Amino acid sequence: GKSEAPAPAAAPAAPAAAPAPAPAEMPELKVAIDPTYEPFTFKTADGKPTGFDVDIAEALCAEMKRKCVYVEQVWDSMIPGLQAKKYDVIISSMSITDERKQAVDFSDKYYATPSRIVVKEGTAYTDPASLKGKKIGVLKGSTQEKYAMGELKPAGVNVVPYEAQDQVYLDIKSGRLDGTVADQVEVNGGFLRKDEGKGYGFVGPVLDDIKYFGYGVGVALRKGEDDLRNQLNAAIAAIRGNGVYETVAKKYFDFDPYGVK
Amino acid sequence: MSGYFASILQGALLTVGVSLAALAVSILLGLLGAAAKLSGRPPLVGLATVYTTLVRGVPELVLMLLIFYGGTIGINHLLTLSGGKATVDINPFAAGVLTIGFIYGAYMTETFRGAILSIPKGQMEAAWAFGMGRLQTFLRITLPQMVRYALPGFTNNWLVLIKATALVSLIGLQEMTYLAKQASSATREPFTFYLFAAGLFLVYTSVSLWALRWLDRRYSLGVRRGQV
Amino acid sequence: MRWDIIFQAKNLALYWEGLVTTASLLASSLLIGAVLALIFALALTSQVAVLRWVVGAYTYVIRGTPLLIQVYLIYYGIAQLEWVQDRWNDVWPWIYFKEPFFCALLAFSLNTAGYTAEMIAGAIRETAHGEIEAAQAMGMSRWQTMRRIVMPSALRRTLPAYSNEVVMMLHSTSLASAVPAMMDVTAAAGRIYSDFYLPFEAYIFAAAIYLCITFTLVGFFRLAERRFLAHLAPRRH
Amino acid sequence: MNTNPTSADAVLLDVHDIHKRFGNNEVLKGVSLQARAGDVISLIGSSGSGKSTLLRCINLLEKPNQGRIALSGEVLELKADRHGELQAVNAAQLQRMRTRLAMVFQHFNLWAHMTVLQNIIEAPVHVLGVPRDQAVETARKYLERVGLKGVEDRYPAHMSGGQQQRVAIARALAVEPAVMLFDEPTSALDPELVGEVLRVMKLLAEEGRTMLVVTHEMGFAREVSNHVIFLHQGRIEEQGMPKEVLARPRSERLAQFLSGNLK
Amino acid sequence: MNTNPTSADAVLLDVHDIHKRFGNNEVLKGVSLQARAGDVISLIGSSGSGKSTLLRCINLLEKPNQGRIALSGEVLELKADRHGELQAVNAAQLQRMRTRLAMVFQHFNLWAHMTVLQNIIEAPVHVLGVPRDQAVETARKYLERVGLKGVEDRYPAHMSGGQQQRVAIARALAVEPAVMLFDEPTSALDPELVGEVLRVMKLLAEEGRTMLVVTHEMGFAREVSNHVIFLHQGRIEEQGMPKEVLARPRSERLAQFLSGNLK
Ligand SMILES: Nc1ncnc2c1ncn2[C@@H]1O[C@H](COP(=O)(O)OP(=O)(O)OP(=O)(O)O)[C@@H](O)[C@H]1O
Ligand SMILES: Nc1ncnc2c1ncn2[C@@H]1O[C@H](COP(=O)(O)OP(=O)(O)OP(=O)(O)O)[C@@H](O)[C@H]1O
Ligand SMILES: [Mg+2]
Ligand SMILES: [Mg+2]
Repeated sequence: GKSEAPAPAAAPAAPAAAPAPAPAEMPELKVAIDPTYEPFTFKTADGKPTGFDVDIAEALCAEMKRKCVYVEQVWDSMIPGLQAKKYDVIISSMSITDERKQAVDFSDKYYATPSRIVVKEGTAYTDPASLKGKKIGVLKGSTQEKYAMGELKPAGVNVVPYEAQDQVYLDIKSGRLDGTVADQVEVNGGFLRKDEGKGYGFVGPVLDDIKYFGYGVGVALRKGEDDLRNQLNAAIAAIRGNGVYETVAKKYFDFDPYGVK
Repeated sequence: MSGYFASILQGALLTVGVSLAALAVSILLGLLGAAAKLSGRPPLVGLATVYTTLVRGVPELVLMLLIFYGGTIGINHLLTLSGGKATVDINPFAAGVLTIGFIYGAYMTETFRGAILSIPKGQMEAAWAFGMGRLQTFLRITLPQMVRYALPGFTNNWLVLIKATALVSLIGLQEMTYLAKQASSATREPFTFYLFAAGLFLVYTSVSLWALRWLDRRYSLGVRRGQV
Repeated sequence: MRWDIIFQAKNLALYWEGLVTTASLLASSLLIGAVLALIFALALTSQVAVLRWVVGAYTYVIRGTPLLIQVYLIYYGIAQLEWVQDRWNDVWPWIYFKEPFFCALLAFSLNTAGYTAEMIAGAIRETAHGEIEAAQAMGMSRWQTMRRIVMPSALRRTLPAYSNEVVMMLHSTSLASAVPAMMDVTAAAGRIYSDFYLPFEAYIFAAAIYLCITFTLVGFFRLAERRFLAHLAPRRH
Repeated sequence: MNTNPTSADAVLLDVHDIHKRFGNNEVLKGVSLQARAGDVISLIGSSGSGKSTLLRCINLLEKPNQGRIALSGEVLELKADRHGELQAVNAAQLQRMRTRLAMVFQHFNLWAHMTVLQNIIEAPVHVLGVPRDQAVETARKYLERVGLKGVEDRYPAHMSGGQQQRVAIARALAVEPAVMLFDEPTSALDPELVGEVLRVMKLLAEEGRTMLVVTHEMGFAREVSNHVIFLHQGRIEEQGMPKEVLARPRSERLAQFLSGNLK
Repeated sequence: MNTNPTSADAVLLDVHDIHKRFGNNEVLKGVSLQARAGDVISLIGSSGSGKSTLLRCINLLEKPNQGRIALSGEVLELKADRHGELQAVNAAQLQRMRTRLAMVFQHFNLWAHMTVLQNIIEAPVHVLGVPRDQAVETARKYLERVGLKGVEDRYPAHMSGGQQQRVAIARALAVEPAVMLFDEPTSALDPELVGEVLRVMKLLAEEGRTMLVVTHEMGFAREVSNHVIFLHQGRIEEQGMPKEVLARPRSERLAQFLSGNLK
């Protein structure tokens, strides 16, 4: 695993804060994470939550002069837990979509990594129709699935939804699938850089159509807590501006995950 | 890497704790439920029937969400309405134990009811004729004889219950299946940790089966079994 | 609560698809599982020690490990073997292992067979010895005694416990979504949950569907008990 | 009706107008009987005439459809349930009365999970609160009386039919009840044991114990009991002093019933 | 030994030197008996003397530790298992012999999940291959013979003790076996029915059916059987013609056994 603890990420912001506030006085911000999504949220071997989401959360907390307390929560009860006030925010790679906005509020996006199609290297690609007849696995309920169903399936591609992304990789390896549509970061770390991924590569353009991919990933919070949302937005803007975001991003990626716009 | 194994082992302890406590709750509810169903009193029979049908009818996942989160949301809502600012926190361990116990109590009810039906009626009648009360008859005659008939179904329920403790991850408890999932996704090794967890389950169930076999032998004293 | 979203045609269709998957998976795995269970139960109570051990080991592993992991190993685990990969395009029966539905069905059938077999075997062992002796004294063969006296009696006494198993299997079918392209009722609810972030509405609706199925099953079992357990009924004529 | 000199005049057990139906089959059509202390009443009648059912109605193992039961003048309070069957109003009262009415079942109904000794001391220790040591002693005494020794630690399933029946008798004796209800207590016994058991019962009768005995042993009915009741199709067809009733039956049915006797 | 004029001279059932132990308790210590066609043999003896065990050893429901059993001259092949108990070498042979040896159990052992009629036609239809209609007819005939009518569709648990016993007898009669083994077939019956059932058995005897009857009815032993065997502590203490043996017992034990008889 990674050796760096999330603490350093928070460090740069600390000096800028008010002179030495006793840690006890900093009000807590309870943050829910589902640490099963490397490299965004996962746990180190010694059990500490870590990842890009977690480092961002630390940076935001430092900026807002709050103390992050992490609550590990499975995906299935993420929203109920929020509504039951078990925590204040969810910082766990949640994509912002119009449909979801009806149920919870989101901060501005804090990252938007693009998605790509992955198939055998050397596959000629001009448009979705050139994948006709191939079997493509996608993560069930994901933005990539929406895209695949909306664009690839009508073109004659066989789209198969999976419960988890690593299962897609297993089935590519076993030969049941020809490829996948996935988050570029995810597919890099989970597949392309590994042995199984040899001989596979990206085809086609970067995918970021708002119709499918929404507005990027944001912090989710209960409806009506506008104060908190404004603070979060301000904090996101602040860390974008003061270089903390860049430091965190460099730790995990070799590009800027904030995306265009 | 070994850190992940250690944390899964720790989760296993929680699994053992939750499952044993939930087992106690479910046995209690199962006995009450079976007694109610066989009591012949319409209100009790009705209540027990609603309990077993509803609880067995609704998936565990939904019950867990409804009881724990629905409950908390409801209480918090009331608190807000009454002007308070505080929020309550239900203890997740207790909630998990009670919910799983509540769910499996319904299955136990059916198992126990079937077992009680298998006991020759004369055994109970003899007890009543000697002036034993219903409770006393139940504890001294029915229960000891029921054990042997209930064991096969009970064993199944217990083995399923053990694995159902995975549900408590829904309410924020770190049990071993969820920890295995975390570990396998952090290391991106899909099989290693799941198999490890499966192995732990197997160890746990082996110990259980061994204990249950002892019980069976203990409660089969005086029984003549036919040889086909 | 936003029930209007649940009742959009698109989402109802999703639930319908889930219902069909759940029901067909349940029915077929119970059917296959019951047949296997009967055979296994006979093996578990047979006098051939090897049979008892082999089937005993089988039920031990099946009942000792989570169903999810069994599904996972059958679908993903077997597929990782190159030996299988070499054959599953054309060699029978390996071709089936490429199919998600088949793999799920196999896992569920084997699982319920393991649990049910132990239940039936238990009931067989508890058959009143006098009834077995009466059959033997009439000159019935071992197999005849089994088929005519012990099995009918044991299967009847298994009914209440088996209703548990059936309902548990109903809930277990939600694990089918571990293999791709299986959209059962729970998966449909999960999909609507993550699309709209409406956990309670999505899952309560699913619960209502499960409740309906359970009512049907329980009613069916009640009828069966009335018919087949009449000899245990309280004394009333 | 009472010929036993030790008995008082007060009615100990008073059973009045018991009716019992199973579905449409009316098994008891109004049966009444009274027992004074020291009475030994034999209930005879053909198979299916309702003898067991009557005995079971007396301690409410079977719920009668109509009737009244009183023990030592205390009336058991009954009320009809929704099936029209009578139930005890007060469970505690029923239990109290049952402790004074011991029963030997036609099918013995020994508790299968208990050894012989445990079977016998169960009710004394756990219902009557007798100290364990004392209960064990009593148990041994009665086991010896019915001719069993060294079987204390056996389970019922490993004993012969006659042995089981004698354990059942010892179990009923051990609670030292006011009234004993015996349902064919010697059916599985050989003549020698029958004699022995009947002698025990005679002794009990002389001690003033009251007994209601369903029996097919006309010898017993004649020599031990002081009253015989002949049940036929749910009614008392004839009753009276055994010597008279058995020797000179008035009804044709009883005459026919007795003529079947090969002995 | 044979006094029945209809019987042939050939030995039908030949039981030789049966030993049986339960643990250290030697219940049978070498018992031999022979039955010719038409013989009716009464087995008497006190409770626990091993009568039921002997009967059960004959059709191998209990595995004897030693002994030889032959039916119509055909010797049942036996071999010792690892506990030193004898087992049939050939299961088919055992079954074939058992179909010719019907048994009425002391505890009836009716099949609880079957109605009365199903209980009776089970073996004829499924073991002997009698057509169903015919089996039903036979069943009704024998039910009537034992005095039961209109109970075909009842379950055993819903019947009186005497009714159950008669069903068990009808069940055994319905296979029309060569030798019938009765274990106290009249224990739960009233004198009238006892007479009736014994009459049925007498009739069967006259038809040439062979019977081995464990009984406590000395009347039956005297009047119906042509041979009496008195079992005591696992050995045959005395045997012979009933009129002689029962009237003038030579052994002290038998004298004492018979003296218990109140009748
Ligand atoms: N399964 C068993 N295990 C151990 N001991 C047994 C078993 N069956 C019978 N016995 C013992 O063997 C002896 C003979 O029993 P059996 O049933 O043959 O007696 P019986 O002569 O038929 O008596 P009864 O007239 O009371 O029926 C008894 O002492 C009994 O306790
Ligand atoms: N639980 C029951 N359900 C239906 N009918 C029953 C039940 N118990 C008994 N009966 C019927 O009631 C009648 C009387 O039964 P009961 O057992 O009182 O007879 P009994 O006089 O004791 O006969 P026996 O001498 O054969 O024991 C019988 O016709 C019997 O079939
Ligand atoms: Mg009776
Ligand atoms: Mg016997």
